[in-house]
Amino acid sequence: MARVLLFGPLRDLAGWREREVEGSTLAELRARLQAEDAALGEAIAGPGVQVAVDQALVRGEVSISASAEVAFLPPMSGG
Amino acid sequence: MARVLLFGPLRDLAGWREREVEGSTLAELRARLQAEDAALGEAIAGPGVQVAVDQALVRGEVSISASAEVAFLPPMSGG
Amino acid sequence: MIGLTEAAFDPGALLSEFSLARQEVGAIASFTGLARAEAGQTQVLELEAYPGFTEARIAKIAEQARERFGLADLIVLHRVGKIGPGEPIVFVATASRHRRQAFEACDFLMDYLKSRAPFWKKEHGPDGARWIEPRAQDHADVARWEQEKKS
Amino acid sequence: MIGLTEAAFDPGALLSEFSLARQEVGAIASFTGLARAEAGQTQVLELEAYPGFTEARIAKIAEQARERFGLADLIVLHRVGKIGPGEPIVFVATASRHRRQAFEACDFLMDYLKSRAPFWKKEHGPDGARWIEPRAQDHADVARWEQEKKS
Repeated sequence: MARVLLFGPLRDLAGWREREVEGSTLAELRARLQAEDAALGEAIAGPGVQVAVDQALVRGEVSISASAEVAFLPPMSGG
Repeated sequence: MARVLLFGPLRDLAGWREREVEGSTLAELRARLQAEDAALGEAIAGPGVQVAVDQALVRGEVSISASAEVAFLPPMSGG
Repeated sequence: MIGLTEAAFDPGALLSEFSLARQEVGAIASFTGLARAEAGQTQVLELEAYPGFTEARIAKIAEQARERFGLADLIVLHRVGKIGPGEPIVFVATASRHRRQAFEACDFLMDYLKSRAPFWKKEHGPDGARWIEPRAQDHADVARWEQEKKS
Repeated sequence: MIGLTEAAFDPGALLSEFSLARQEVGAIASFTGLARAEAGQTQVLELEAYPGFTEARIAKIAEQARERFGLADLIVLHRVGKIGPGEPIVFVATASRHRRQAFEACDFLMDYLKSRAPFWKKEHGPDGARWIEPRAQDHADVARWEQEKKS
Protein backbone atom coordinates (compact mmCIF):
# COMPACT_ATOMS: atom_id res chain seq x y z
CA MET A 1 0.00 0.00 0.00
CA ALA A 2 1.33 3.42 -0.92
CA ARG A 3 0.09 6.92 -1.37
CA VAL A 4 0.49 7.66 -5.07
CA LEU A 5 0.78 11.28 -6.26
CA LEU A 6 0.40 12.46 -9.85
CA PHE A 7 1.57 15.81 -11.17
CA GLY A 8 1.01 18.01 -14.18
CA PRO A 9 -0.40 16.34 -17.28
CA LEU A 10 -0.50 12.93 -15.50
CA ARG A 11 -3.03 14.32 -13.06
CA ASP A 12 -5.23 15.62 -15.87
CA LEU A 13 -4.96 12.30 -17.70
CA ALA A 14 -5.91 10.22 -14.64
CA GLY A 15 -8.50 12.62 -13.29
CA TRP A 16 -7.05 12.36 -9.78
CA ARG A 17 -4.11 13.74 -7.90
CA GLU A 18 -3.60 11.43 -4.94
CA ARG A 19 -4.73 7.90 -4.11
CA GLU A 20 -3.91 4.86 -2.02
CA VAL A 21 -2.71 2.03 -4.27
CA GLU A 22 -1.92 -1.58 -3.30
CA GLY A 23 1.58 -2.90 -3.90
CA SER A 24 4.85 -3.63 -2.11
CA THR A 25 7.13 -2.90 -5.05
CA LEU A 26 7.14 -0.18 -7.66
CA ALA A 27 6.42 -2.84 -10.30
CA GLU A 28 3.30 -3.92 -8.41
CA LEU A 29 2.09 -0.32 -8.16
CA ARG A 30 2.64 0.18 -11.89
CA ALA A 31 0.79 -3.06 -12.70
CA ARG A 32 -2.12 -2.08 -10.48
CA LEU A 33 -2.39 1.37 -12.06
CA GLN A 34 -2.09 -0.16 -15.56
CA ALA A 35 -4.88 -2.60 -14.81
CA GLU A 36 -7.19 0.16 -13.65
CA ASP A 37 -6.31 2.74 -16.31
CA ALA A 38 -4.26 1.56 -19.29
CA ALA A 39 -3.63 5.12 -20.55
CA LEU A 40 -2.24 6.15 -17.18
CA GLY A 41 -0.17 2.95 -16.94
CA GLU A 42 1.41 3.77 -20.27
CA ALA A 43 1.92 7.44 -19.43
CA ILE A 44 3.78 6.77 -16.17
CA ALA A 45 6.09 4.40 -18.04
CA GLY A 46 6.73 7.05 -20.69
CA PRO A 47 9.99 8.84 -21.45
CA GLY A 48 10.98 11.55 -19.03
CA VAL A 49 8.65 10.45 -16.25
CA GLN A 50 10.65 10.27 -13.02
CA VAL A 51 9.63 8.50 -9.84
CA ALA A 52 10.17 9.79 -6.31
CA VAL A 53 9.69 7.56 -3.29
CA ASP A 54 9.33 9.53 -0.08
CA GLN A 55 10.50 12.62 -1.96
CA ALA A 56 13.74 11.03 -3.21
CA LEU A 57 14.15 10.19 -6.90
CA VAL A 58 14.60 6.47 -7.58
CA ARG A 59 15.63 4.58 -10.68
CA GLY A 60 14.58 1.07 -11.65
CA GLU A 61 12.90 -1.33 -9.29
CA VAL A 62 12.42 -0.59 -5.59
CA SER A 63 10.36 -1.98 -2.79
CA ILE A 64 7.68 0.21 -1.29
CA SER A 65 6.95 0.41 2.42
CA ALA A 66 3.37 0.44 3.63
CA SER A 67 3.36 4.18 4.34
CA ALA A 68 5.42 5.28 1.34
CA GLU A 69 4.63 8.31 -0.79
CA VAL A 70 5.23 7.49 -4.45
CA ALA A 71 5.17 10.39 -6.90
CA PHE A 72 5.15 10.15 -10.68
CA LEU A 73 6.76 13.30 -12.10
CA PRO A 74 6.28 14.07 -15.79
CA PRO A 75 8.89 16.27 -17.52
CA MET A 76 9.19 19.41 -15.46
CA SER A 77 8.41 22.70 -17.10
CA GLY A 78 10.60 24.81 -14.85
CA GLY A 79 9.44 27.86 -12.96
CA MET B 1 34.36 86.32 -18.28
CA ALA B 2 33.15 82.79 -17.54
CA ARG B 3 31.78 80.83 -14.64
CA VAL B 4 34.44 78.23 -13.85
CA LEU B 5 33.48 75.02 -12.06
CA LEU B 6 35.89 72.60 -10.41
CA PHE B 7 35.07 69.02 -9.47
CA GLY B 8 36.48 66.28 -7.28
CA PRO B 9 40.13 66.61 -6.28
CA LEU B 10 40.48 69.89 -8.25
CA ARG B 11 37.98 71.52 -5.94
CA ASP B 12 39.89 70.37 -2.86
CA LEU B 13 43.17 71.57 -4.37
CA ALA B 14 41.81 75.04 -5.23
CA GLY B 15 39.69 75.46 -2.14
CA TRP B 16 36.72 76.63 -4.21
CA ARG B 17 34.09 75.10 -6.38
CA GLU B 18 32.77 77.90 -8.56
CA ARG B 19 34.10 81.35 -9.53
CA GLU B 20 33.88 84.03 -12.16
CA VAL B 21 37.15 84.18 -14.12
CA GLU B 22 38.18 86.73 -16.79
CA GLY B 23 38.99 85.47 -20.26
CA SER B 24 37.52 85.17 -23.74
CA THR B 25 39.33 81.99 -24.70
CA LEU B 26 40.07 78.78 -22.82
CA ALA B 27 43.78 79.64 -23.00
CA GLU B 28 43.13 82.98 -21.29
CA LEU B 29 41.14 81.30 -18.53
CA ARG B 30 43.91 78.77 -18.00
CA ALA B 31 46.53 81.54 -17.86
CA ARG B 32 44.49 83.55 -15.37
CA LEU B 33 43.99 80.53 -13.12
CA GLN B 34 47.70 79.64 -13.42
CA ALA B 35 48.70 83.16 -12.42
CA GLU B 36 46.51 83.09 -9.33
CA ASP B 37 47.27 79.52 -8.27
CA ALA B 38 50.15 77.71 -9.95
CA ALA B 39 49.24 74.33 -8.47
CA LEU B 40 45.72 74.59 -9.82
CA GLY B 41 46.98 75.80 -13.21
CA GLU B 42 49.15 72.72 -13.44
CA ALA B 43 46.45 70.37 -12.23
CA ILE B 44 43.85 71.50 -14.79
CA ALA B 45 46.42 70.95 -17.54
CA GLY B 46 47.15 67.46 -16.20
CA PRO B 47 46.47 64.14 -17.91
CA GLY B 48 42.89 63.00 -17.90
CA VAL B 49 41.40 66.39 -17.05
CA GLN B 50 38.56 67.08 -19.48
CA VAL B 51 36.96 70.44 -20.15
CA ALA B 52 33.27 71.05 -20.69
CA VAL B 53 31.97 74.36 -22.01
CA ASP B 54 28.25 74.83 -21.39
CA GLN B 55 28.06 71.14 -20.47
CA ALA B 56 29.61 69.88 -23.72
CA LEU B 57 33.10 68.38 -23.73
CA VAL B 58 35.62 70.35 -25.80
CA ARG B 59 39.11 69.53 -26.98
CA GLY B 60 41.93 72.00 -27.66
CA GLU B 61 41.40 75.72 -27.91
CA VAL B 62 37.95 77.32 -27.89
CA SER B 63 36.59 80.80 -27.43
CA ILE B 64 34.47 81.45 -24.39
CA SER B 65 31.33 83.58 -24.44
CA ALA B 66 30.70 86.04 -21.64
CA SER B 67 28.11 83.88 -19.92
CA ALA B 68 29.79 80.52 -20.50
CA GLU B 69 30.04 77.78 -17.89
CA VAL B 70 33.48 76.17 -18.06
CA ALA B 71 33.99 72.99 -16.06
CA PHE B 72 37.29 71.22 -15.38
CA LEU B 73 36.61 67.51 -14.90
CA PRO B 74 39.33 65.38 -13.35
CA PRO B 75 39.34 61.63 -14.09
CA MET B 76 35.89 60.36 -13.20
CA SER B 77 35.58 57.70 -10.57
CA GLY B 78 32.32 56.24 -11.81
CA GLY B 79 29.24 55.73 -9.71
CA MET C 1 15.02 32.32 2.31
CA ILE C 2 13.49 29.84 -0.07
CA GLY C 3 9.76 29.52 -0.39
CA LEU C 4 6.66 28.79 -2.40
CA THR C 5 3.56 30.91 -2.06
CA GLU C 6 0.01 30.71 -3.36
CA ALA C 7 -0.55 34.40 -2.61
CA ALA C 8 0.39 37.27 -4.90
CA PHE C 9 3.50 39.09 -3.66
CA ASP C 10 5.29 42.39 -4.18
CA PRO C 11 8.91 41.94 -5.32
CA GLY C 12 9.72 45.42 -4.05
CA ALA C 13 8.72 44.56 -0.49
CA LEU C 14 11.08 41.57 -0.63
CA LEU C 15 13.92 43.71 -2.00
CA SER C 16 13.38 46.37 0.67
CA GLU C 17 13.81 43.83 3.42
CA PHE C 18 16.66 42.02 1.67
CA SER C 19 18.69 45.21 1.24
CA LEU C 20 18.31 46.48 4.82
CA ALA C 21 21.11 46.51 7.39
CA ARG C 22 23.85 45.28 5.07
CA GLN C 23 27.30 46.39 6.15
CA GLU C 24 29.70 44.51 3.90
CA VAL C 25 27.48 43.63 0.97
CA GLY C 26 28.17 46.00 -1.89
CA ALA C 27 25.95 44.38 -4.47
CA ILE C 28 22.40 43.09 -4.67
CA ALA C 29 21.05 41.73 -7.94
CA SER C 30 17.43 40.74 -8.31
CA PHE C 31 15.20 39.17 -10.89
CA THR C 32 11.42 39.25 -11.08
CA GLY C 33 9.60 37.03 -13.53
CA LEU C 34 6.13 38.23 -14.46
CA ALA C 35 3.30 36.41 -16.21
CA ARG C 36 2.90 37.88 -19.68
CA ALA C 37 -0.56 38.47 -21.10
CA GLU C 38 0.67 37.43 -24.59
CA ALA C 39 -1.87 39.79 -26.10
CA GLY C 40 -4.76 37.97 -24.46
CA GLN C 41 -3.51 34.50 -25.41
CA THR C 42 -2.66 33.69 -21.81
CA GLN C 43 -5.43 34.53 -19.41
CA VAL C 44 -4.15 32.59 -16.45
CA LEU C 45 -0.98 30.66 -15.77
CA GLU C 46 -1.22 27.71 -13.40
CA LEU C 47 1.87 26.45 -11.66
CA GLU C 48 1.99 23.21 -9.77
CA ALA C 49 4.77 22.18 -7.41
CA TYR C 50 5.43 19.08 -5.33
CA PRO C 51 5.42 20.58 -1.84
CA GLY C 52 8.54 19.66 0.10
CA PHE C 53 10.26 18.09 -2.89
CA THR C 54 10.19 21.32 -4.92
CA GLU C 55 11.60 23.46 -2.10
CA ALA C 56 14.31 20.85 -1.42
CA ARG C 57 15.36 20.92 -5.08
CA ILE C 58 15.43 24.71 -5.10
CA ALA C 59 17.47 24.68 -1.89
CA LYS C 60 20.01 22.43 -3.61
CA ILE C 61 20.26 24.82 -6.58
CA ALA C 62 20.60 27.73 -4.13
CA GLU C 63 23.39 25.96 -2.26
CA GLN C 64 25.28 25.50 -5.53
CA ALA C 65 24.90 29.21 -6.32
CA ARG C 66 25.97 30.23 -2.83
CA GLU C 67 29.18 28.22 -3.04
CA ARG C 68 30.02 28.88 -6.66
CA PHE C 69 29.64 32.66 -6.41
CA GLY C 70 30.51 33.17 -2.74
CA LEU C 71 27.17 34.78 -1.95
CA ALA C 72 26.54 36.47 1.37
CA ASP C 73 22.80 35.81 1.10
CA LEU C 74 20.03 34.93 -1.32
CA ILE C 75 16.29 34.72 -1.60
CA VAL C 76 14.07 32.68 -3.90
CA LEU C 77 10.31 33.05 -3.73
CA HIS C 78 8.17 31.19 -6.25
CA ARG C 79 4.48 31.54 -6.79
CA VAL C 80 2.31 28.44 -7.27
CA GLY C 81 -1.35 28.10 -8.20
CA LYS C 82 -3.23 30.41 -10.56
CA ILE C 83 -1.41 33.55 -11.66
CA GLY C 84 -2.95 36.39 -13.65
CA PRO C 85 -1.22 38.43 -16.37
CA GLY C 86 1.27 40.95 -14.99
CA GLU C 87 1.60 39.18 -11.64
CA PRO C 88 5.02 38.17 -10.32
CA ILE C 89 5.81 34.46 -10.69
CA VAL C 90 9.28 34.34 -9.22
CA PHE C 91 11.61 36.64 -7.30
CA VAL C 92 15.30 35.93 -6.86
CA ALA C 93 17.80 38.20 -5.11
CA THR C 94 21.49 37.65 -4.46
CA ALA C 95 23.86 39.59 -2.23
CA SER C 96 27.62 39.64 -2.53
CA ARG C 97 30.62 41.86 -2.03
CA HIS C 98 31.03 42.78 -5.69
CA ARG C 99 28.52 43.07 -8.50
CA ARG C 100 29.88 40.45 -10.90
CA GLN C 101 29.14 37.60 -8.49
CA ALA C 102 25.70 38.95 -7.60
CA PHE C 103 24.70 39.24 -11.27
CA GLU C 104 26.08 35.85 -12.25
CA ALA C 105 24.50 34.08 -9.31
CA CYS C 106 21.10 35.63 -10.06
CA ASP C 107 21.38 34.64 -13.72
CA PHE C 108 22.51 31.10 -12.73
CA LEU C 109 19.63 30.69 -10.27
CA MET C 110 17.06 31.76 -12.85
CA ASP C 111 18.49 29.47 -15.53
CA TYR C 112 18.31 26.50 -13.16
CA LEU C 113 14.88 27.42 -11.84
CA LYS C 114 13.52 27.75 -15.38
CA SER C 115 14.76 24.37 -16.54
CA ARG C 116 15.51 22.17 -13.53
CA ALA C 117 13.07 23.11 -10.80
CA PRO C 118 10.13 20.74 -10.26
CA PHE C 119 7.20 22.80 -11.54
CA TRP C 120 4.48 21.94 -14.01
CA LYS C 121 3.01 24.83 -15.86
CA LYS C 122 -0.34 25.14 -17.59
CA GLU C 123 -1.46 28.06 -19.71
CA HIS C 124 -5.16 28.85 -19.79
CA GLY C 125 -6.05 30.82 -22.92
CA PRO C 126 -9.12 31.59 -24.99
CA ASP C 127 -8.78 28.20 -26.74
CA GLY C 128 -8.46 26.13 -23.58
CA ALA C 129 -5.54 24.99 -21.46
CA ARG C 130 -2.22 23.37 -22.32
CA TRP C 131 0.73 22.08 -20.32
CA ILE C 132 4.00 23.64 -21.33
CA GLU C 133 7.61 22.48 -21.28
CA PRO C 134 10.85 24.46 -21.05
CA ARG C 135 11.77 26.35 -24.23
CA ALA C 136 14.87 25.21 -26.13
CA GLN C 137 16.34 28.54 -25.01
CA ASP C 138 15.96 27.51 -21.37
CA HIS C 139 17.96 24.35 -21.98
CA ALA C 140 20.62 26.31 -23.84
CA ASP C 141 20.80 28.85 -21.01
CA VAL C 142 21.41 26.26 -18.33
CA ALA C 143 24.00 24.46 -20.49
CA ARG C 144 26.21 27.60 -20.37
CA TRP C 145 26.97 27.02 -16.69
CA GLU C 146 27.82 23.39 -17.20
CA GLN C 147 30.24 24.13 -20.01
CA GLU C 148 31.89 26.86 -17.97
CA LYS C 149 32.39 24.47 -15.10
CA LYS C 150 34.11 21.90 -17.30
CA SER C 151 36.47 24.37 -18.97
CA MET D 1 13.41 57.41 -15.29
CA ILE D 2 16.90 58.71 -14.75
CA GLY D 3 17.76 60.75 -11.71
CA LEU D 4 20.18 61.89 -9.06
CA THR D 5 19.13 62.26 -5.46
CA GLU D 6 20.73 63.63 -2.31
CA ALA D 7 18.21 61.79 -0.15
CA ALA D 8 18.48 58.18 0.98
CA PHE D 9 16.13 55.92 -0.96
CA ASP D 10 14.61 52.46 -0.70
CA PRO D 11 15.40 50.25 -3.74
CA GLY D 12 12.38 48.10 -2.93
CA ALA D 13 9.96 51.00 -3.25
CA LEU D 14 11.40 51.72 -6.71
CA LEU D 15 11.09 48.06 -7.73
CA SER D 16 7.50 47.88 -6.49
CA GLU D 17 6.49 50.76 -8.71
CA PHE D 18 8.58 49.59 -11.66
CA SER D 19 7.03 46.12 -11.65
CA LEU D 20 3.40 47.27 -11.43
CA ALA D 21 0.90 47.05 -14.30
CA ARG D 22 3.20 45.26 -16.74
CA GLN D 23 1.31 43.20 -19.30
CA GLU D 24 3.92 42.07 -21.80
CA VAL D 25 7.10 42.39 -19.77
CA GLY D 26 8.16 38.97 -18.57
CA ALA D 27 11.45 39.96 -17.00
CA ILE D 28 12.70 42.62 -14.62
CA ALA D 29 16.31 42.62 -13.50
CA SER D 30 17.57 45.03 -10.89
CA PHE D 31 20.81 45.99 -9.27
CA THR D 32 21.36 47.85 -6.02
CA GLY D 33 24.82 49.09 -5.11
CA LEU D 34 25.34 49.67 -1.40
CA ALA D 35 28.10 51.52 0.44
CA ARG D 36 30.29 48.98 2.21
CA ALA D 37 31.56 49.69 5.70
CA GLU D 38 34.89 47.99 4.86
CA ALA D 39 35.20 46.95 8.51
CA GLY D 40 35.10 50.57 9.68
CA GLN D 41 37.62 51.79 7.09
CA THR D 42 34.93 53.71 5.24
CA GLN D 43 32.77 55.81 7.49
CA VAL D 44 31.18 57.95 4.82
CA LEU D 45 31.28 57.93 1.05
CA GLU D 46 30.89 61.26 -0.72
CA LEU D 47 29.76 61.36 -4.31
CA GLU D 48 29.89 64.46 -6.42
CA ALA D 49 28.14 64.88 -9.76
CA TYR D 50 27.98 67.71 -12.28
CA PRO D 51 24.26 68.45 -12.25
CA GLY D 52 22.76 68.40 -15.72
CA PHE D 53 25.92 67.04 -17.35
CA THR D 54 25.90 63.85 -15.26
CA GLU D 55 22.23 63.07 -15.95
CA ALA D 56 22.73 63.74 -19.68
CA ARG D 57 25.64 61.30 -19.76
CA ILE D 58 23.64 58.65 -17.93
CA ALA D 59 20.72 59.22 -20.31
CA LYS D 60 23.07 58.53 -23.22
CA ILE D 61 24.26 55.27 -21.62
CA ALA D 62 20.62 54.34 -20.94
CA GLU D 63 19.67 55.02 -24.55
CA GLN D 64 22.44 52.66 -25.70
CA ALA D 65 21.18 49.95 -23.37
CA ARG D 66 17.58 50.44 -24.46
CA GLU D 67 18.46 50.00 -28.12
CA ARG D 68 21.05 47.27 -27.76
CA PHE D 69 18.88 45.02 -25.59
CA GLY D 70 15.42 46.05 -26.82
CA LEU D 71 14.29 47.13 -23.37
CA ALA D 72 10.68 47.97 -22.66
CA ASP D 73 11.69 50.28 -19.81
CA LEU D 74 14.50 51.13 -17.44
CA ILE D 75 15.27 53.12 -14.32
CA VAL D 76 18.54 54.54 -13.02
CA LEU D 77 18.62 56.38 -9.71
CA HIS D 78 21.97 57.50 -8.34
CA ARG D 79 22.66 58.96 -4.95
CA VAL D 80 24.96 61.98 -4.57
CA GLY D 81 26.35 63.69 -1.48
CA LYS D 82 27.29 61.92 1.73
CA ILE D 83 26.35 58.26 2.01
CA GLY D 84 26.67 56.14 5.14
CA PRO D 85 27.68 52.45 5.26
CA GLY D 86 24.90 50.12 4.16
CA GLU D 87 22.99 52.84 2.31
CA PRO D 88 22.04 52.36 -1.34
CA ILE D 89 24.22 54.31 -3.80
CA VAL D 90 22.65 53.27 -7.07
CA PHE D 91 19.57 51.43 -8.27
CA VAL D 92 19.15 50.17 -11.81
CA ALA D 93 16.19 48.18 -13.13
CA THR D 94 15.52 46.92 -16.64
CA ALA D 95 12.35 45.46 -18.10
CA SER D 96 12.15 43.28 -21.19
CA ARG D 97 10.21 40.42 -22.69
CA HIS D 98 12.75 37.73 -21.82
CA ARG D 99 15.22 37.46 -18.99
CA ARG D 100 18.49 37.30 -20.95
CA GLN D 101 18.06 40.86 -22.26
CA ALA D 102 16.98 42.21 -18.87
CA PHE D 103 20.03 40.71 -17.14
CA GLU D 104 22.50 41.79 -19.80
CA ALA D 105 21.14 45.32 -19.96
CA CYS D 106 21.34 45.69 -16.19
CA ASP D 107 24.90 44.38 -16.17
CA PHE D 108 25.82 46.69 -19.09
CA LEU D 109 24.30 49.73 -17.38
CA MET D 110 26.19 49.08 -14.16
CA ASP D 111 29.50 48.54 -15.97
CA TYR D 112 29.11 51.85 -17.79
CA LEU D 113 27.90 53.70 -14.71
CA LYS D 114 30.86 52.42 -12.68
CA SER D 115 33.49 53.48 -15.18
CA ARG D 116 32.05 56.09 -17.53
CA ALA D 117 29.54 58.13 -15.58
CA PRO D 118 30.69 61.57 -14.39
CA PHE D 119 31.01 61.09 -10.65
CA TRP D 120 33.84 61.84 -8.28
CA LYS D 121 34.03 59.73 -5.21
CA LYS D 122 35.68 60.43 -1.87
CA GLU D 123 36.04 57.97 0.96
CA HIS D 124 36.09 59.34 4.49
CA GLY D 125 37.76 56.89 6.86
CA PRO D 126 39.43 56.97 10.25
CA ASP D 127 42.67 58.19 8.63
CA GLY D 128 41.09 61.03 6.67
CA ALA D 129 39.59 61.33 3.21
CA ARG D 130 40.80 60.25 -0.21
CA TRP D 131 39.48 60.57 -3.74
CA ILE D 132 39.12 57.27 -5.53
CA GLU D 133 39.29 56.18 -9.15
CA PRO D 134 37.67 53.22 -10.93
CA ARG D 135 39.21 49.84 -10.12
CA ALA D 136 41.05 48.00 -12.89
CA GLN D 137 38.17 45.52 -12.68
CA ASP D 138 35.71 48.26 -13.62
CA HIS D 139 37.69 49.05 -16.76
CA ALA D 140 37.89 45.35 -17.63
CA ASP D 141 34.15 44.96 -17.09
CA VAL D 142 33.21 47.75 -19.46
CA ALA D 143 35.68 46.51 -22.08
CA ARG D 144 33.66 43.28 -22.39
CA TRP D 145 30.79 45.11 -24.08
CA GLU D 146 33.05 46.90 -26.51
CA GLN D 147 34.75 43.68 -27.60
CA GLU D 148 31.39 41.95 -28.04
CA LYS D 149 30.19 44.79 -30.24
CA LYS D 150 33.20 44.51 -32.53
CA SER D 151 33.00 40.74 -32.96
